[in-house]
Amino acid sequence: MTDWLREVEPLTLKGQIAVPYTWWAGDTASRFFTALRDEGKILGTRCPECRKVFVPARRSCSRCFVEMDQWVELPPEGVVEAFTIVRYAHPIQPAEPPFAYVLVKLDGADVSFLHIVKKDLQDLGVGRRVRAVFKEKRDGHILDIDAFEPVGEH
Amino acid sequence: MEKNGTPVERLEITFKHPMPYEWSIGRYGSRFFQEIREKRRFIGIRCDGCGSVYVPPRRVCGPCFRELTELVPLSDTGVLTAFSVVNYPFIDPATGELRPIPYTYGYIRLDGADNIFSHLINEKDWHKIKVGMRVRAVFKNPEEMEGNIQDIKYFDLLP
Amino acid sequence: MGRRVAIVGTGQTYHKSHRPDVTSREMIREAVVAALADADLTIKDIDAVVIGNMDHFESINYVDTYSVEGSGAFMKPVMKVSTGGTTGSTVAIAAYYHVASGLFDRVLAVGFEKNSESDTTAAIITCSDPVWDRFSYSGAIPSLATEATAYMEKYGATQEDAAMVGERDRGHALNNPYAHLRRPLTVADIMASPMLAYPIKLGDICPRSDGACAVILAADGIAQKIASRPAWFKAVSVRHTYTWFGDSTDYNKGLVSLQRASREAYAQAGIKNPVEEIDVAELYLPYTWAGLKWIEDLGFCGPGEAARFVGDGNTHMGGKLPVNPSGGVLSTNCIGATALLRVAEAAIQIMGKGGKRQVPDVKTALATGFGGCFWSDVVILSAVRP
Amino acid sequence: MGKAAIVGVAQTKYERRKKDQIFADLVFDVTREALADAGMTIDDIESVVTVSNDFFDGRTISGMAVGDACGGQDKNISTVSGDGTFGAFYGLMRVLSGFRTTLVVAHYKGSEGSVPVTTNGMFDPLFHRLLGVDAVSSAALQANVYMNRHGVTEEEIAAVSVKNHGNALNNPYAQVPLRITVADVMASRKIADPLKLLDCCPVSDGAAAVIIADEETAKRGGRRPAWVKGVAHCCEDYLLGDRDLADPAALRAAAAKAYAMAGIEDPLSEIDVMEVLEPFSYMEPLWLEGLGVCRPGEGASLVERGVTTMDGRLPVNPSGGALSANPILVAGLARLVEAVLQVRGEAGARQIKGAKTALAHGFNGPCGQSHCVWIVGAEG
Repeated sequence: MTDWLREVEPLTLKGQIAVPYTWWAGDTASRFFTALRDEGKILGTRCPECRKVFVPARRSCSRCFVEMDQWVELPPEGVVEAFTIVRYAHPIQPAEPPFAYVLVKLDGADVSFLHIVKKDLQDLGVGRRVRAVFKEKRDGHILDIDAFEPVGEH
Repeated sequence: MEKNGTPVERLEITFKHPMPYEWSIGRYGSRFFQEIREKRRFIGIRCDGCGSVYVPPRRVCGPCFRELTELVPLSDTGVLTAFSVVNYPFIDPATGELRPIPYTYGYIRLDGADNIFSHLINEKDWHKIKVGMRVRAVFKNPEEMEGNIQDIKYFDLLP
Repeated sequence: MGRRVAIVGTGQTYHKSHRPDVTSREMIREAVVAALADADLTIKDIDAVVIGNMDHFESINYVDTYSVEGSGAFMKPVMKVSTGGTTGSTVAIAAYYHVASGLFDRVLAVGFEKNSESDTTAAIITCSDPVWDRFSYSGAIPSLATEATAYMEKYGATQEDAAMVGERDRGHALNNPYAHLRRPLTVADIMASPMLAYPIKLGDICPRSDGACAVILAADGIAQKIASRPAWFKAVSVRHTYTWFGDSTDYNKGLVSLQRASREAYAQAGIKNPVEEIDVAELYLPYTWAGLKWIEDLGFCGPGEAARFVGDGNTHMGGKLPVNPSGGVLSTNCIGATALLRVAEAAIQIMGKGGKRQVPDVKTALATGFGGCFWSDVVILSAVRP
Repeated sequence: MGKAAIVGVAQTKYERRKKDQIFADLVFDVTREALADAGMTIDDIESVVTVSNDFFDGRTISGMAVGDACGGQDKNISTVSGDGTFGAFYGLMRVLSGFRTTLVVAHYKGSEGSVPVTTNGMFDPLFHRLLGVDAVSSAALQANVYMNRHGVTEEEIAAVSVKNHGNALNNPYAQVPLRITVADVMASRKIADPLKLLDCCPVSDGAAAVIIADEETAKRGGRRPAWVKGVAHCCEDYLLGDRDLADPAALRAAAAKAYAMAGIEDPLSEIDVMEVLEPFSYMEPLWLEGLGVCRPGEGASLVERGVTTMDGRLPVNPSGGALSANPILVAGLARLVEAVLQVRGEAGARQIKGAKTALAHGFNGPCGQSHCVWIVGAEG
């Protein structure tokens, strides 16, 4: 290495990429989110081939590669398939740690639904029943469900 | 439930969380900014294969695939090879806000360099700017310098 | 050499300024379904998927894993390649190597972009070097404007000359049901449009589109069974020459990457006289001046001759070497798909499926991709198995 | 598959913060070292594949930054945006298509971006991004499913961390070699249950390169080539809730294909060493189940049974793995580099004696959605 390279104090540049994004929900997810917002309902779709019920609702079944157009209303309750209590913070998280991520198998669905749990974390466990709690003021996005919370006896 | 009927209200999901970065400038680039702060001049780097002088200095010559080590002092003047008075609205990805316009940026061949350096030109009236004009860098005061491209305020057109 | 490879099916969405009715994943699926239908295949027939776009345009990381529902890659190999404006041709070329290697028989290539989901200029600015260029960079238009200025000064070309390219491509787009902008645009219209960065006016540049494109490639022996007239790869060439913006701006040298890539492609394809031997070209021309200067770099005519070459109608439908029967990038520009659309449209011409935009009896078609730091890709397709 | 071999490899030392080097500097270093390793000059390289990710680099067309540094200026070059094992696969395809040689080079600097923010970008824009889920929290969910399904204990998982950090003591390129105990892992700071600090990879900077050559070129070279025996990749469903996170189906499919290509029927007895991508300790046993080394649920006991330790029947991650350095994307290519060094018998203090056949593994996407499996061998 030449001498001048040794003499240099390496600098860094602090910056960011702050492009604002607006994702179109599309007709299928728009219907899912309007039902969430206006009626406090969670909608799924059923595949005409494998008959599985997917939630959140989506337009096509990735496995059968066919469009799904049969809508299914799911109850806001189900069973915890997986959970983790998060103990670190970053700016995109919707809640102050500790909070939990849960995969919830809503009653009647064939796949699990990812969301958060903010309280009664000590009651969480695989197999535990949880229920979605909706926000009072809802805007048509996934956080219209404020969180899930454990229900019933442990 | 029934099948898909009339189109629903079409929603959009917005996401405005900036992505923070701290990019390394590297030894070659850091030396460039150090030179500006201490000596108020540019430096480039010469390839001992093809003889090209590059600014800002970098470690490798693309055509020759050779490591570059020979720093070359350059003056603070050069020739404007191209320019654009930017006068259309766009969002600056560094801020997420509209960039103030108009502003002018130019491609400058610094005296003694073989490639082009791009920076702002201190003139917004495109009638007053011509390709081939000589330009001189205007630096910030050393105490204001932060070791980045904005240590150069802009280039002035020379009469 | 590897196996011979052909395109056996293509699909594309209708292109619009924005597609609020679908997510990008759903939009991808439209193109894939169309390509499968074109080749009369099902998703089960596909051995591997190649996909590309640009992360900061829609803010999606790992678009290969994100798009499985739309691309049909469930329990298949999927690979993401990404090189900016050349992404579409990069995808096509990667799919070509998938098949040529002997490892996969039927491969799906997918490109897409939803420019409506971000500020396109802001997203483009993120391709500049954060330390050196991003502070002053304002997107693609000014560097293209300086290229145009240099060309005009060198050869005395006029703004009207360039506008002929816009009139031609937008005229051709009237024949293409998938094109985004399907209104005629005349030289006078372009001249009267607002100046963005001298000499580029609004009418000189490409739009921003939402859209997706899918292309199916198959190996020798299989391609012939799928398509009655497969579009065989004769040449694939890539020159992503520059790393630094400041090294790529000597416009008097011409578009160096395209000169090099096209000469290599011609050598691979055994082409000596491109104008005589190529029947149609789908060129990535993001603005009108490219339709003059870059056809010189491609050797379609000599330096400074492009204005007359285009003005004499050589590149119009019915001309010696029709350019952009689809309407090209000036009519449709979903960036991650744009260069793949060029390859797809070239294949459509070989396969004789161009409908109103079909050039009669195409045996050899050339497609280009442009992007990055003045980078070029060239693909040459042939009706004849090489 | 036609014959091809890896004839040159290089990697940087992995560090938390390589402040004095830009991406191009890292790539220039490993490119020249890989060329030297192969006994080649840049003129011997006919095609180049770079590996990078625009989110991680904070730059669209992240491959542009390293074009000069990898000698790609007048060559057929492309960029794979994904794990280095996938980039290497594209390099192999190019060689099998007629290029005599392809250089594959990957770079990453975790120190320059925010890993939670950039990995949040892996998740669905409509349904999951606003929940803030990222690589760590999703991995924790997968760990929970896996451990709950099979009754795996946190101590069993911690043993993987102890083994791999210990192996890293033998690897001069590793970032966090550690002499630790299961108790140390158990006592480390909780990150996202059941993951603790020492169950998680560090943030790393680094680069790696491999040169792939056709049969003729490989045989002509001075260096012992590592022959490509089998390679395959496969992707499963996207949304976490759609997947059985305890069953790496895509990995199983990719492994089956790679084994078939390599003529391997029983990986446990026919493969001498494995380098698997395990940024979180639970991933190693889960991936080993997917790779068919053992039955579902048995992966967690492999360390305790001494199967995957340095002196075991099938040593796994002699390098220390991603737990000891995780430059994302590069980490998969580093697994391949390590596999090559093993079959060449040049892995130094981390060498598995007599290793003839080695497996390298990498993945893309949340919780290992898309896996790539390589098998390389000393014999042609």
